[in-house]
Amino acid sequence: MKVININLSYNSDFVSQVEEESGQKLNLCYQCGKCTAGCPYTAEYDISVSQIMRLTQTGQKDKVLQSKSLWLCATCESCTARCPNKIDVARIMDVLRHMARREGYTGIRTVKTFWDSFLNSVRSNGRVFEVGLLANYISHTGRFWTDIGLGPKILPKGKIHFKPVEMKGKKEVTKIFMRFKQESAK
Amino acid sequence: MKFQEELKDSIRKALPDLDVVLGWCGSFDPLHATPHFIRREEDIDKLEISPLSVHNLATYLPGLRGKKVGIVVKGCDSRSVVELLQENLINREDITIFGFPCTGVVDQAKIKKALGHAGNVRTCDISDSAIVIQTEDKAHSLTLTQMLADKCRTCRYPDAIISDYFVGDKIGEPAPLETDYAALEAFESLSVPERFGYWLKELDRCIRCYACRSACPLCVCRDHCAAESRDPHWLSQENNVRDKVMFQVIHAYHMAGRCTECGECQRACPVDIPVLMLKQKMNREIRDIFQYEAGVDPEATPPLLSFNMEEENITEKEW
Amino acid sequence: MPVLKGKELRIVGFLCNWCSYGGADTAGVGRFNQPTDLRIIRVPCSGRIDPLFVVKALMNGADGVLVSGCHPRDCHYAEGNFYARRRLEIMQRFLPVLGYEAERFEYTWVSASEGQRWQQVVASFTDQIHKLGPAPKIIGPQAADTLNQMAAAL
Amino acid sequence: MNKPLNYAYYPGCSSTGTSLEYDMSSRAVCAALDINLTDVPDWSCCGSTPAHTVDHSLSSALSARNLDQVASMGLDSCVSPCPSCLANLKTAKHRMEDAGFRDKVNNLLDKPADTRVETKSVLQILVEDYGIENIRKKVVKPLTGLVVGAYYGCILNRPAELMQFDDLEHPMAMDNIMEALGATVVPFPLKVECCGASFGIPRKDVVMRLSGKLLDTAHGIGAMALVTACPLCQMNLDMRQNQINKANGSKHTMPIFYFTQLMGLALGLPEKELGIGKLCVSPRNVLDAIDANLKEKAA
Amino acid sequence: MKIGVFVCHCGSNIEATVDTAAVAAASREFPDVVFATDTMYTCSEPGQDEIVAAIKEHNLGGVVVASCTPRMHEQTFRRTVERAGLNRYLFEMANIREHVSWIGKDRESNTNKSVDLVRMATEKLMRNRPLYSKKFDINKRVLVIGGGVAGIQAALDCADGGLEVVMVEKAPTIGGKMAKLDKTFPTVDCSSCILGPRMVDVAQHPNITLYAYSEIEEINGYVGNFEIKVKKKATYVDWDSCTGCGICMEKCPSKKATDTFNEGIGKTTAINIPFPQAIPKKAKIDPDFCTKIQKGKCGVCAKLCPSGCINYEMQDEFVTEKVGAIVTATGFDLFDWSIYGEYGAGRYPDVITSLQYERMLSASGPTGGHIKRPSDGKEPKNVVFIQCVGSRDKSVGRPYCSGFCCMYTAKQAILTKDHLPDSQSYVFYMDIRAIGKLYDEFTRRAMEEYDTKYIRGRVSMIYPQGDRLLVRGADTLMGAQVEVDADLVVLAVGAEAAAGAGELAEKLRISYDSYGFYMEGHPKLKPVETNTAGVYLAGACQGPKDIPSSVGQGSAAAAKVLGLFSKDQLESDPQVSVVDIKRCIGCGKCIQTCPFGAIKEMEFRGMAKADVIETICQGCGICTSTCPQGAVQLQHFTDNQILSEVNALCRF
Repeated sequence: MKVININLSYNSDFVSQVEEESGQKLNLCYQCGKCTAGCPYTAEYDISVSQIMRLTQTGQKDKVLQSKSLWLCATCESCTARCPNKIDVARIMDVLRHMARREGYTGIRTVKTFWDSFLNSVRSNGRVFEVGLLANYISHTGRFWTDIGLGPKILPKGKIHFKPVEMKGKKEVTKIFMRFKQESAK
Repeated sequence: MKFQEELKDSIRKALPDLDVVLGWCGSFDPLHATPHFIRREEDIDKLEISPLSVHNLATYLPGLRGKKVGIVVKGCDSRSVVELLQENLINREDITIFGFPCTGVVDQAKIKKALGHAGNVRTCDISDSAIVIQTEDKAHSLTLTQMLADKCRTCRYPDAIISDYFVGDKIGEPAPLETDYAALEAFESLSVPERFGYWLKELDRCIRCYACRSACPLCVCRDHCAAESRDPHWLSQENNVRDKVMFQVIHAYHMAGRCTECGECQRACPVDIPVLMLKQKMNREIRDIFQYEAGVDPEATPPLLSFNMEEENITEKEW
Repeated sequence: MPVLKGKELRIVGFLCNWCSYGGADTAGVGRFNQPTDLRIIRVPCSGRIDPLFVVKALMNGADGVLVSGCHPRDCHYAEGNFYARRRLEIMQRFLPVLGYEAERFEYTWVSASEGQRWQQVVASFTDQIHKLGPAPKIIGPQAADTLNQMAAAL
Repeated sequence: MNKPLNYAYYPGCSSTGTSLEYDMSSRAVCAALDINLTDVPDWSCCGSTPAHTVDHSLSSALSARNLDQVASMGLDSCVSPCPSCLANLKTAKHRMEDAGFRDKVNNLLDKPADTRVETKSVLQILVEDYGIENIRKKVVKPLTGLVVGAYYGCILNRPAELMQFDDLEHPMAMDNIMEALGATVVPFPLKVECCGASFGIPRKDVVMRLSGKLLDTAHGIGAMALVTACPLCQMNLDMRQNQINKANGSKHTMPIFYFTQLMGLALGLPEKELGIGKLCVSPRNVLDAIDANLKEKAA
Repeated sequence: MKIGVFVCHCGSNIEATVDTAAVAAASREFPDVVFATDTMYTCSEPGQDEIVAAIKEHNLGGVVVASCTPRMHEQTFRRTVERAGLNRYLFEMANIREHVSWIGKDRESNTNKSVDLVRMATEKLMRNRPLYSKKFDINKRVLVIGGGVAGIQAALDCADGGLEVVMVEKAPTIGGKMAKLDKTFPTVDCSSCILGPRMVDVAQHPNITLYAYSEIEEINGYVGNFEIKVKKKATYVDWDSCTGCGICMEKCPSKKATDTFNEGIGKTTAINIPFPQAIPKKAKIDPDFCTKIQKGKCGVCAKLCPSGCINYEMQDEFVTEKVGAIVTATGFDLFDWSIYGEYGAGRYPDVITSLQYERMLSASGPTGGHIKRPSDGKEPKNVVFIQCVGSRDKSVGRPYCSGFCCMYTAKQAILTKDHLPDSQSYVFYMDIRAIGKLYDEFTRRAMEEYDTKYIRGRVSMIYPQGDRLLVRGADTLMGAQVEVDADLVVLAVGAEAAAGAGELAEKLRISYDSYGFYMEGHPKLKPVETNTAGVYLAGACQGPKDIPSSVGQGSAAAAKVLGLFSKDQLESDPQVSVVDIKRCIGCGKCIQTCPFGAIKEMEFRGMAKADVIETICQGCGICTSTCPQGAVQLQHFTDNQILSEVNALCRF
């Protein structure tokens, strides 16, 4: 196991950036573990949420941003709801995910691809077009068989449309994405 | 006035039991009245009630404490009496109050302005609607309502609130000619430096004569006014505007919840400083916070001498 | 010594001995850093504070005045702060007619245990006064500024 | 009811697809209770979870566009059946109270958005604005004999400061409605546990585990069915119930209703209007049992 | 007045951020200042001697010390100047430590500010006048409020010291929380064996008058002469004749009354004696459950009572007691944990509080000392203890540590094993706080010898699974989410201020912190005093405390009272209001606003005037700011003194 030099490895810019973007004070965390205790996704995490908090507090940027846990958080907010120090842990997870994205960490490819496909769908249609979303996802992951088994079950229910619903303002929505891209490029 | 004779009769009836009755009579010219101290039966005839009866005679009461005093009051004057009673500054059993329905008194400053430099006044005839003044060169006809004092234009208490004898028919609650505090509100809309500068400019001409204080029926410190005291030593005796403003603030704060806006302070000012506005400001805030008006109920407790655990209209700053 | 030019404004505090003066002490014991503008006058009770002291301070050149007492119901003398609240509120509302911003004067409640709250109050009040800038002055070195400002306004 | 209830209605993307029956039944129930819903004219996606995982200003921009649409309708409150949409719309409104953030979001939009509109869930307006007792009065076909558990999901009332609705750990809104409809409500201990949310596609295993646990628990407390208020929860529990059974070796056949569907039934609305037939796990047995109980009672 | 100024370095406390020599130099320029110096520790013996020497050498008429807060050393320096022959009020302090050096690091600003504060102090000092105390008689009786272990200790120590004691207890029996405990840590000896005899001592002590089931209605007066109105709540039983035989309780048909003593574990009868060792051992009727009182039928107890002491018509009664000092020992209450929805908020019967568990463990408790699950009466196998429920939790407004939960949890885990050898205890904890003699050894024993499994982490959720409870928590040391199947969950519920603590504080005119715990006079030097003379604190009313600390503070409070009463007369504070009869116009506004009724109207040459009764005046100064004439002035805080401070600070 690697020995960590606490002062040399402390990335203060990272800590202040997380605090600024999340509006949370990391020093409030006293490591009681209640977030981990309540997190439904702990079983899937490589680093538990309380340890993410600890690593963030101690400025261990790389270790945090490369964690798969960031991509498995569903923002169910159990952590936020029950934190004895009223830290919005879910928001910190969100912010860490933003940073991971910006720094080019893929985390879990399927999850990232799914979210991207979802947003692609919104960008081009103004709303989510479920079949389109799935197609986009499959084309990026090659996971053809994902939910193919559900087809026969739901096709007859009239829930599946093969054409997106047309909405007038979809260009407005597309423009939101375009402007966002420009802003982020700055 | 229609009820003047009736009033004289009442005074005549009460006088034997009284040391003095305070009223008004004619003065150096037909345009002015002056306070009149009735001690003997023959003094009664000189009594005159008219829109020239501007003085608030309640101012004399605390000084006459211990004597049996009768006093003729307008509605506004009666509020000063109420306030003095409430504050334990006069004894109700020593005071006999003669009330009448007041239709307003004139503001001599307004008349003076309307006449210009007209020389001596020869005659003055006041009807229900007009004042006709004959000066040395010509006759001036002035509309009465325009010559009324500001306080009369907003008056809600034309009848004496408290009286032992009331002559004439009560007016009840009239519709005021103007809403109160309009002038104050206009002043408040000025900028901060304008407001600050205003007082420096206005009070710069104060001569520290303290007529405002002497005219005030509720200024009861007499020989121990903060203005001239060294213990407590609030003010210097220097001729500086800072202490002049400070005196007016002290006066206004000491009047908070007590002032009935009789306007005697301002009327008495020889250099026309609008000192009443400061008291009006206090009063309006007192009214807004405590729904309290001074001089209407002798049993009431003034708001600054009491409290509620929870104050409904005070919102404290959140930090 | 005058206020430190460009650094400080003159802020006067009137604090009751039992709660707020203690709260300011607690803040000191906790080393809760505060701006240095404020000077504290200790009085036994907020009920002792004649609101005219506030005006006197402003007229003598203070830029801000802060009064602090025990929380309502916690007055060491049972009722002092209740009287104070009414009187100070009236004075705060009165100040604008004189040409002082109402925000130059605040009153609040800080208990002896609330060191942090005291720090917060001092910091935000000092900030509030700095945002307003120096109060108009009648006499003294800044009086010329006041007169110029007035001339410009009138 | 004294004054008419009028709301803008934001259906959310899934209402046109996987949660069609939620949309249908919400509209039908509101119509039956004289609650006027007017569709937000040209609504777009709120951004859902994926948007806020990318950036908060993007997420809020997508939501703000819709709030602005509502404001232009002249209505001051908006309802959505979907908790995810609700959370996004409310979060956008709340965060945009900060001037700096507001500018950032408005930068992304065609024109600055008016975001003063309040958003509530369909569940919230039924409970708070319409009232449980008024619902009780409208019941014509009580759900006698239906033993049901109420599952709220994780974000219906989180975070508490923002959502301002119901108990954080033990919400009762649906429990109370079901009780008013005549059903027997069993306290479901995992009311606010997460079902696996949108991981159904990228990480199915997670959903199998989490939703599987919900089904096991519901079965354990003797529930015949679960009632939900969230399209994602319902989809994970209903549409994927077979997948769950396969993955976990369980044999659940538990119908997963939207609470509006059961309300509709109790109000006497036809099954077709409520999209009962669109449920993947057939509720037939359960519904037949209710009918049988009713008949028995009548006899 | 010749003034001397002493600017203290306080070691480096002040000197580090204030140029004290510069402050002294600046002070020399002030009017009347004839001597100024800076000293290392002004409060030390050489420091004080320097003041005395300077007074003599320079013939000083007054002294200013610029150092710490006057709340710390004003008394000290007043005595110093007195030693040099000055009146103690010819002294002022400038607080340049708490209000300057400790709150800012900018030396220039701090020095400048200190000079201002010294100028202010000298200006005020110039207007100070010698003041002299008056002596007044005192009533050497003491009131003890609260009959828990702290109150009992204070009462017995005072009574043994020869004082008459009045004890007021709001519950029907004294004993407080300790009486409910089964065993005590770290000795695991029986709580009632320790406390019981002390309770009996209270009952039998000739110097102690006990009012149980009574509350403080009103407190008037001041140190030496308090007048207390006590409300004796209606018990519906004449306690003078009740013998505590218990027949009424045996036969009472209404058996569903809330059992407060047993923390709601089980029910009791409408007429009951809280527990067999109760002091006083008297019955009392709970009117909410008494059929006779509620419905007018029954009357069984009245029929059976051998001494005929039942009275269904009884009303609350008020008695007045006069005392000279008050010991407040009102203890604490348990945090209402139902705010924790994630722990079931009271939905699950097998999730109980530590104090309920204590009653269950007690042989005289409702289960006879058997550990049984409230839901089904079965013996639990896995018992899970959760610590810090309502402690160290900002989200529920309880950020403080309750101090004793770690210890009692360890004790309960040990007792669980003693009662049920096959059981297994788990403790979820955040940190173990075992700072006391033999305390850490005790918690170690729970782990090492009793095999209690300590898991470091909070619990996020408890929910039923079958007939057991699933406890889901974290083991942060493992970095994992953990689950425990529990048969019984015991919450180590934190302590909070006793219900009604705030209202009592208002009556006592003492202050309390934001959680309702009473404020001591000084956190280090006056741990049992309050800022109100004659009122002392004992036990957990001042903050959570375990038994030894509570007992220690009870004795300390008693020592303070005995010290206070060692003199026959007390000196009044001369900082009182004085009326200037020339200025007074007799309007009575001061009389109207004085909270203490310390101003009376008197007649002077036929005119009404105000007159201050010196021994009643508390020195608040409300009258001074009320009087428009400035006729009534609070000594030492006169208008002129405060104005001089304003003028010193605000120089245009």
